[in-house]
Order: sequence, then C-alpha cells, then structure tokens
Amino acid sequence: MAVSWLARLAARAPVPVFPALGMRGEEALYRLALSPDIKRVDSPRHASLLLVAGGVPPSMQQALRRVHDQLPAPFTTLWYRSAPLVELPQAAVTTVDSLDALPGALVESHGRLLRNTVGRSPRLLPDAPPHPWQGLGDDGHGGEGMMGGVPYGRPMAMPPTADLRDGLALDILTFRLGPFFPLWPPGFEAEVTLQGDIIQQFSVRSSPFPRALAPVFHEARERPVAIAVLERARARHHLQALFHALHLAGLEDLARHALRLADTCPSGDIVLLAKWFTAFERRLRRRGFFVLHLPKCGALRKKQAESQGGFAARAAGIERDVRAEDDGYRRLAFSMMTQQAGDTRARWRQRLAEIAQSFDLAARAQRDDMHTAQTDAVETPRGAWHDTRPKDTSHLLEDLLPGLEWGEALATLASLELAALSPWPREEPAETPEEGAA
Amino acid sequence: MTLTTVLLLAAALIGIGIYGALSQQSFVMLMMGLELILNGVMLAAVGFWAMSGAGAPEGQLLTIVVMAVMAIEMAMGFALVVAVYRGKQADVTEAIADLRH
Amino acid sequence: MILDQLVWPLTWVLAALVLGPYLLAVLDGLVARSLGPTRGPGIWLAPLSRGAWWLIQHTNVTEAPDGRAWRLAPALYLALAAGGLALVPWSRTWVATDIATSLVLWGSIEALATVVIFLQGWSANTHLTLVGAYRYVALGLSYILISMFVLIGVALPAESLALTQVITSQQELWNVLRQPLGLPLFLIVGLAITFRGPFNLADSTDLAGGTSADVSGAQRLVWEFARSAMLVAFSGIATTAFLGGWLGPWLPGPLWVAFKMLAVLALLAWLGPAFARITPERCVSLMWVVLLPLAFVDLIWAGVEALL
Amino acid sequence: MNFPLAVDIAFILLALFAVYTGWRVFRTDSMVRASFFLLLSFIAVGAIMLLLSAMYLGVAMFFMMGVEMMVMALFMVMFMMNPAGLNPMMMVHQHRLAIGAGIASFVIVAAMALLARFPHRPLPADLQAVPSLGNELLGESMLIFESVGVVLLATMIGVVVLSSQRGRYGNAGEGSMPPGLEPGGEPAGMPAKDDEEGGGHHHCH
Repeated sequence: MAVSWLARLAARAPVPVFPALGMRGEEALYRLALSPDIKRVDSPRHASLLLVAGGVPPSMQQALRRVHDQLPAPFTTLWYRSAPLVELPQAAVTTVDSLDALPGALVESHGRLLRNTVGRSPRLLPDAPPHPWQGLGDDGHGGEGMMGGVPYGRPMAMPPTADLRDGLALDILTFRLGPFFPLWPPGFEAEVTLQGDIIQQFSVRSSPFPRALAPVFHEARERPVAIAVLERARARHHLQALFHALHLAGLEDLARHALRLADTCPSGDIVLLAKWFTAFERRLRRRGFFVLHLPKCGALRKKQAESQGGFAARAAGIERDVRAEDDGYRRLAFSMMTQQAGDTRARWRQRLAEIAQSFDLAARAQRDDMHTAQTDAVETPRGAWHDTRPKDTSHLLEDLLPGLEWGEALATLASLELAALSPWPREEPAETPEEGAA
Repeated sequence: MTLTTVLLLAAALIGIGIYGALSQQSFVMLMMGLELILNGVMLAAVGFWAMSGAGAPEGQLLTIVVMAVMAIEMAMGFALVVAVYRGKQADVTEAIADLRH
Repeated sequence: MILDQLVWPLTWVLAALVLGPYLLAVLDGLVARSLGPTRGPGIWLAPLSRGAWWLIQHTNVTEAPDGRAWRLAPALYLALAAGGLALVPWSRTWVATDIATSLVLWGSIEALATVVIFLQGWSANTHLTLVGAYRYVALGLSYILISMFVLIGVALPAESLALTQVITSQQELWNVLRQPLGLPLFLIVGLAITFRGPFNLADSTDLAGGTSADVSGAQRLVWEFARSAMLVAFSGIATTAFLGGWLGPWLPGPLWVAFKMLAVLALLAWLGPAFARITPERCVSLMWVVLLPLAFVDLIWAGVEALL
Repeated sequence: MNFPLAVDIAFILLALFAVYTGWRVFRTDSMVRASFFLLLSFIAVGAIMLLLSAMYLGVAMFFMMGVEMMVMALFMVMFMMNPAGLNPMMMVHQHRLAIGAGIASFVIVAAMALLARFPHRPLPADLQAVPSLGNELLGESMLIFESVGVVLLATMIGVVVLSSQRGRYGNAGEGSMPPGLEPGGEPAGMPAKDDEEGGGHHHCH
C-alpha cells in the first residue's frame, strides 16, 4: 500500500527523460525542452525514461545498449522515429512518430511505469568487467612486476606527454564519450585524455550526424526564394544552437526562452520578434553569459576559420558571405559584420549580431517582398553552400581543444557547428512555410 | 582515561608512524609516517598539559607549535618533491640516492 | 534544565534539518516559477514528489567503485550539515552544541566538507565525477580561507570564539551593519560550498551532473538533501554571525532565528539561478584576487573598529 | 583525576579507532584512501583532545588536518601512479627493519609512560583553556608565536621558489627539458616527438 502511495506521489513529478539523439532527432529534443511536464536530464543515471529520437546506425547500437543499461531500474524506453532494439521485450517499448504526441506519450509511459511493474526494461548486456584480471599474474593483479597489471583492461595511468600548463603532471585519465553524450552534437564520439580537468589529447572517433536544414535553404539552390523566409529560418537555426549553449551555462530559463523565440521565428510578427530578441540579448548580457561563462579561448587560426566558413569565419575577421554577392540582398543594403578575435566569445557575439541582422533583413524584405537573385550559392547558417555542401569539420577539435579546461572546451564546442550538411532538408511541421513571406 | 593510557596511545601512534616512515618508498607516504609521529607527540603534549601540568598554558603552546611545524614540514616536503620531480621525474626515495648534482 | 539544554535545542535542530531543505526546495520552485512556466503537482508538493521518485528509483552501481566511501559520502555530508546546524544558538539557553570554540568548529566543518565532496566524486570511479571532485578541491581551499577571515572579523568585537558571545556582542548594532563586507562575502562562500548557481562547478551541467553524475535513487536523494541542508546550516551561521541571531523585539528568540534564516535562504535561492555559471579559472581569480583581499579589508576594518 | 564513565568509554573507542586507522594508512593500495585514513586518525585524536578539555586544539586539529589531508590526497594523485587503487601494488622497502624500529620505539615510549612517575596536577576547575592559550600566545610567548609566523612566511616564499616554473633548466613553459635518467640520455618523462605548435596556442589566459 505504502509503495503505491509513494508511486502515485512520484508520478506527479516532471518526467525525467534522457534523450539519446540519433539522426534527425533534434526536433524531439526541442519539443521536450519546452514541455513543462518533462525534465530533460544529462546523465542516464538521473532518468527513468530513455527516449531514442531518430535513427541509430547499426554501428552505434552497442553504444546505445550501454546507455540503455545505465538507467537505474525501474525504467522504460520510448522510440521516436527510430527502430527499437530487437532484443527489447514488446512491453518495454513504446514507439511514437508524431512530434505532437511525444510529450503526452512520455508522461503516459512514466505513469504506467510507476503504477505497475510491466513495461520495465531489462538489462541487455552482462554485468561483468570487459577484461578479466583477478587472480592472474604475480600478485593476482593481472600482470607482471610491481605495477604491470591491467585491471578492467586499463593499464596503470602514467603521464604520456608533458603537462600543458605548469609542468606538474597529474595522472592522466583517458575515456571515450559519445555518441549519445547529450552535451555534444548527436553522433559525435571522441576519446579524451584529461589531466585534472585540462584536455591533453582529443581524438575524434566518429563524426557528428549530418545536420538537416530548413527546406528553404534547399529551395534557394533551385529557385529564388523570399529573403524573409530565408532569414527567419537562419535566425531560428542560430537560436536553437543558443539553446544548447545556455543550457550548458546553467541558464535554463533563458535557454527555454531562446527556444520559444526560435519557435515563433517562422510565422511570428517580425517587428515584435526583433523587439523581443533585443530584450532577450540584454538579459543574456546582464546575467553574465559573456562575462562569467564564455571563455576567451578556442580561437580558430586563419586557415581553420577559412575551412570552417560561415559565422565562425566572420567571427575571426574573414569577410566572406555569399549574401553580399546576391542582388536581392544588395538592394536591402546588406552589410557584412565581422568580429576580430575569432574565439568562443567572439563567435557568440557574431551569432547574436547575425540573428538581430536576420530579423532586420527579414522585416525589410517582407515589406517589399524581396527575393534572392542567385541560385548557384546560398549562405546557410553552417557556411556557404556553393557547388558542394559544407563538410564535416569535427577534426578541427583535435587541434583546438587540447590545453583547454573541460568547461571551456564544451563551451567552445557549443559555439561551433561542425557537422556536415545533410543532403535532405528537415521535415517541417505544418505551420512553417510561406506564411512569413506574405 | 589516565595519563598512562593517553601516553600509551601516543606511543602506539608514534610506533606506527616510525614503521611507516621507514618502510614506505614514496615520498608522500613517508611524510604520512612523519605526520603520524607528530600526531602522537601532540596527543602526549595535551595529555601532560591536562593531567600533569595543572593547565600551564605552555602545554597548549607546544601543541600549536607542533601543528605549525607539521604545516611547514608538509609544505617543504611537497615543494622538494615538486622540485625533484621536475628535475628527475622521480617520486620514490631510491631514485634520488645521489642527490648531489 | 534538561528541557532547555537538550530537548528544545535538539528539536529545533532536527526541525531545521528536515524543514529547512524542504522550504529551500519550495523557494527554488517559486524562483523557477517566476522565471518561466512550470507545471507539476504545485509548489508545495513538488519537492515531495521528486523525493518519492528518488526513493522508488534503485541505487545503481558503477564499475569497481570504492564502495564504502561512495555509499558513505552523501551521509557524511548530511552529518556535517547537521553538525553545522547544531552550532546555531536558537536563544540564550537553547544551544545544542555550546562549546567555547563553536566558530572554529564551523570552520572545520567547511574544511571537512571539501574532503567529503572529493570522496563523493572520486569514489564512484568514473570520469566526469572525478573531474567534478578535482574542481571542487582546487576551489574549495579558497572558499574556506575567505570564510575564515570573515568569521574572525565577527569574533573580534565579541572577544570570544563562541557563537553565543558573538550574538550578545551585537546587542547594539548587528554585524551586518558594523562590518558591511562580511555578510555578502559569507553568502558567496555559502553558494560556493554548496555549489549552487554561478558557483555550481562541482555538480555542473558541463559534467552532466559532476560529482553526482553517476548517483541515482536514494543515494542521490541524500546527496541533494545534504546539499540543501548545508545551505540551511550556512544561513543559520550567517544569521548568528551577522544578523543578531535571536535578538529582536516582540517575538521569542527561536522564531527570530527561524525568520532570519528563511530570509537569508530566500535571498540565496533568488541569487542562485540569476547568473550564468562562472568558468573555474575565473572563479579562482575572483576568489583570490577580489574576494580574499576584500576579506582582509573586512578583517582590518573589524580590528580597527574593535580598537576604537 | 576522575572522568565520568561515558568519557572513559569514548576515550577507549576513539583510541582504538585512532590506532586502527593509523595502521590502515600503510595497509591500503590507494594513496587517496591512505591520506583519508590518516585524517580519520587525526580526527579521533582531536576528539580525545576535546575530551581532555583542550577546546581550541581539538577543533583546530579538525580543520588543520581536513585541509592538510585534502592537499595530501591531491598530491598523491599528482605524483603517484595508481591514484585510485585500481591496481594492487606494494611499495615498501626495508620492511623487517621498519617493523622492528616501529615496535622498538613503541616499547620504549610505552615503558616510559608506564614506569616514569609524573606529578598528578589536573586542570584547575576555573581554568578557561581558550583565553589562557590566547593570553599566552599574545603575551608571555609572543616571541615564539611571532617566530612561528615568520617561519611560516619564509616557508611560503621558499615553497613558491622551489616549486615555481622557472627552474635550473629555464622556464618550464618554454620547452626546457629535464635531464636524462642516465648521463646524456633521452630527457626523462618526455614524449619522443615534440609538439610543433608551441605553447602559445594551448593557453588562453
């Protein structure tokens, strides 16, 4: 009796969900973040629902199994546009294909999970150390000599490189994170070597999933499109990226605010939007997003910035923007903005300025119903798309991150867009297209 | 709790400390042995102060001085370890058997 | 005698230990509501339902943790918080732990908290928790120094290390006015030691929960509870050292203490989510370059004031 | 001097705890665990000091040792392999000698404790331990207190000099190499290939 009373009480709390994002699963994440019934958590240990959003390639299914097994019992799984793991029992699997039904389905699964015992997900992997070592070797430590053992398959930690900061070497710590680590781009996996919280080595094991853009960017390659729609989509993209950075900075309410602004981008009144955004930017500054949180490091060198393109290049002082060559934009008196420093803080200054600029351009373009003139190149939020789409540049990190503290490294990672551009546009929810141009 | 029992406890701590200081190979563990010896010394000092010294303030003073000595010992010890480690990449006592150059 | 020295003080300490974290959670809920829409079972029930969920969830295990230390760390942190609350004098006679050096004992609780937080992160034997633990140790020493200097400042006019004497020395003027730098510095240290808001570096989002990233179920409940209880103890000591403790007209002393503690908690709950998390490096600079010199100024101020 | 029974029981338990944890310091694989065992031993001794009504000293022991052992544990992690005790290992030398010396010193000190006669002069009933310590520190023994202060300051300066970046081989940040383990050998503990990026790019301060 007592248990059911406890369970009923627990069922009233927001549902703690750990999202494991597959290909094209971001939309689900944004929907979750805005739903007050759901609490998105960053560690699988803190969740009682595993949401797998988007397709998971077969090579990552083992990693997904490991994430699955990290959730503390009782827990269950929910699959959004994704094929469930075959070994999971039917009762522990809920599949959802509609974004609107997602929050409701999560709440319902959670309630069912707490009310009765059916639907609990079982462990998939055996609970045993990957490398047996006990009882082997000279002293039962799995090796020879005083310190030759490799318990759990890990050799004794020894500093392999010179310390990057003050010559005092802490024992190193090497581990792999990803591809479902929620603070990294989906699909990104890397092997990190830390000393204390300084990154010593960073090697990319798998690139992030290609990022899908709004359909209007793809249309712009085929025919002239309304500049207002294009700029609204650009602002939306940057605001959604800002959501991740603000979540990382611990400013949850502002992160949700950014997402709400992003959701009003496609169809909201553009003048109001611009006004809201100015107020929002002021709050960002006042609450220390720049001064307290954003590090002044992670600067791209000239060559790196050029290869990265887009806002990251402009933040490093490289004046390159396809929009400046477009007649439609010229008639709107488009002027390119740049920053000099090229570091994490400059990148966010640049992006926020570009959002404001997008709103301004969209407002004027909407008034005069302006269209783009050229179709052989389009400036996407990820960078210029000429003959080829922007490619994956996550290998930059191997050079950029060593020497940074962990927090600085994650802030730097969140300020960059490294994933390749997906050849297929994002599927838009029904309300988006065309309205804004009217 | 009598002076004798307090001193016996101090003796035990000092004995363990001496064992540790002599037997351990790594600098830091060696310092732990020294700290344990000083621990016993401080306890003995307070014991004397409380039961045989009629509350003479010098007894407490001695303990304060020993605490300061411990802090100094640890700071100097770590500084030496850092210096030696920088110079020779060694952190066990045998490795600096000839500490001349 | 027994009623005054044992029963009542202990009752208040236990009540503060249980109610304090709960009220802090409620205050947090109010602050969150003022910042954006939240839904759920209502402000008063939300902390309870969260707690119930933690109780239902199983405690997990990590690969080869230092089991005993891992299970003990949250309980030890809670014990330290309870020890801190026991030092708070509720009235002239209602003091659970009335020793001549209670101010120094509070200092040692702060120092031992560093050890316990390190243990929590280290003993899980996983990477992100360990990074959180390192971070806290690197920063914790500077927190302790600042709080020590500020507390020596309030001991000077009282000419005693006992918290009861500190309160009686505020008969004419509360320390918050006499030493205006003291309370702000102490509250910053309070936020830092319980890693909340801008100083949440040990359990931060960039570490997916830091020292508690791999803790679930009842163990997590105890950890979060202990963190809140530590902040409650902080507000109790802040009330005693700077806001005149039981002093105040009309109402009985214990109620005054409770009100002042609630006010401090409300201020801290509001300050917490107001700012972005500071980077560890800037935090070190802030502590050593700005706040520690300010703590010196506070101490010199208190010394000069005591001499005059 | 008569203590209440509860004090005697507390003393016995604390004494056993102090000895047990002190012994465990040298019996555990993990250096971090070792320093925390030492901390526990100190805390037990501090509590015994409180029982002996040395109010300031007992409490000072808690915070001094809390910080000291934390620093020690961190140094363990910095310099020792095997910080978390994952790999079992035994790092002792001259073991027999050490055991002998330990037992011998225990026997000698214990014999002194048992055989010597100390005057029985307990604390006066009206003694205020903390003010008396304060008056002594800042009165009669001011010189000692100040000397300790000066020595601590000198230590701080010495420590910074000893452990600072700029050593005999130049500034550590500018690529100075430690000497080889044997004369003319490869620099110790350094990677074979050097980092062509140089230092500037790694730092963002």
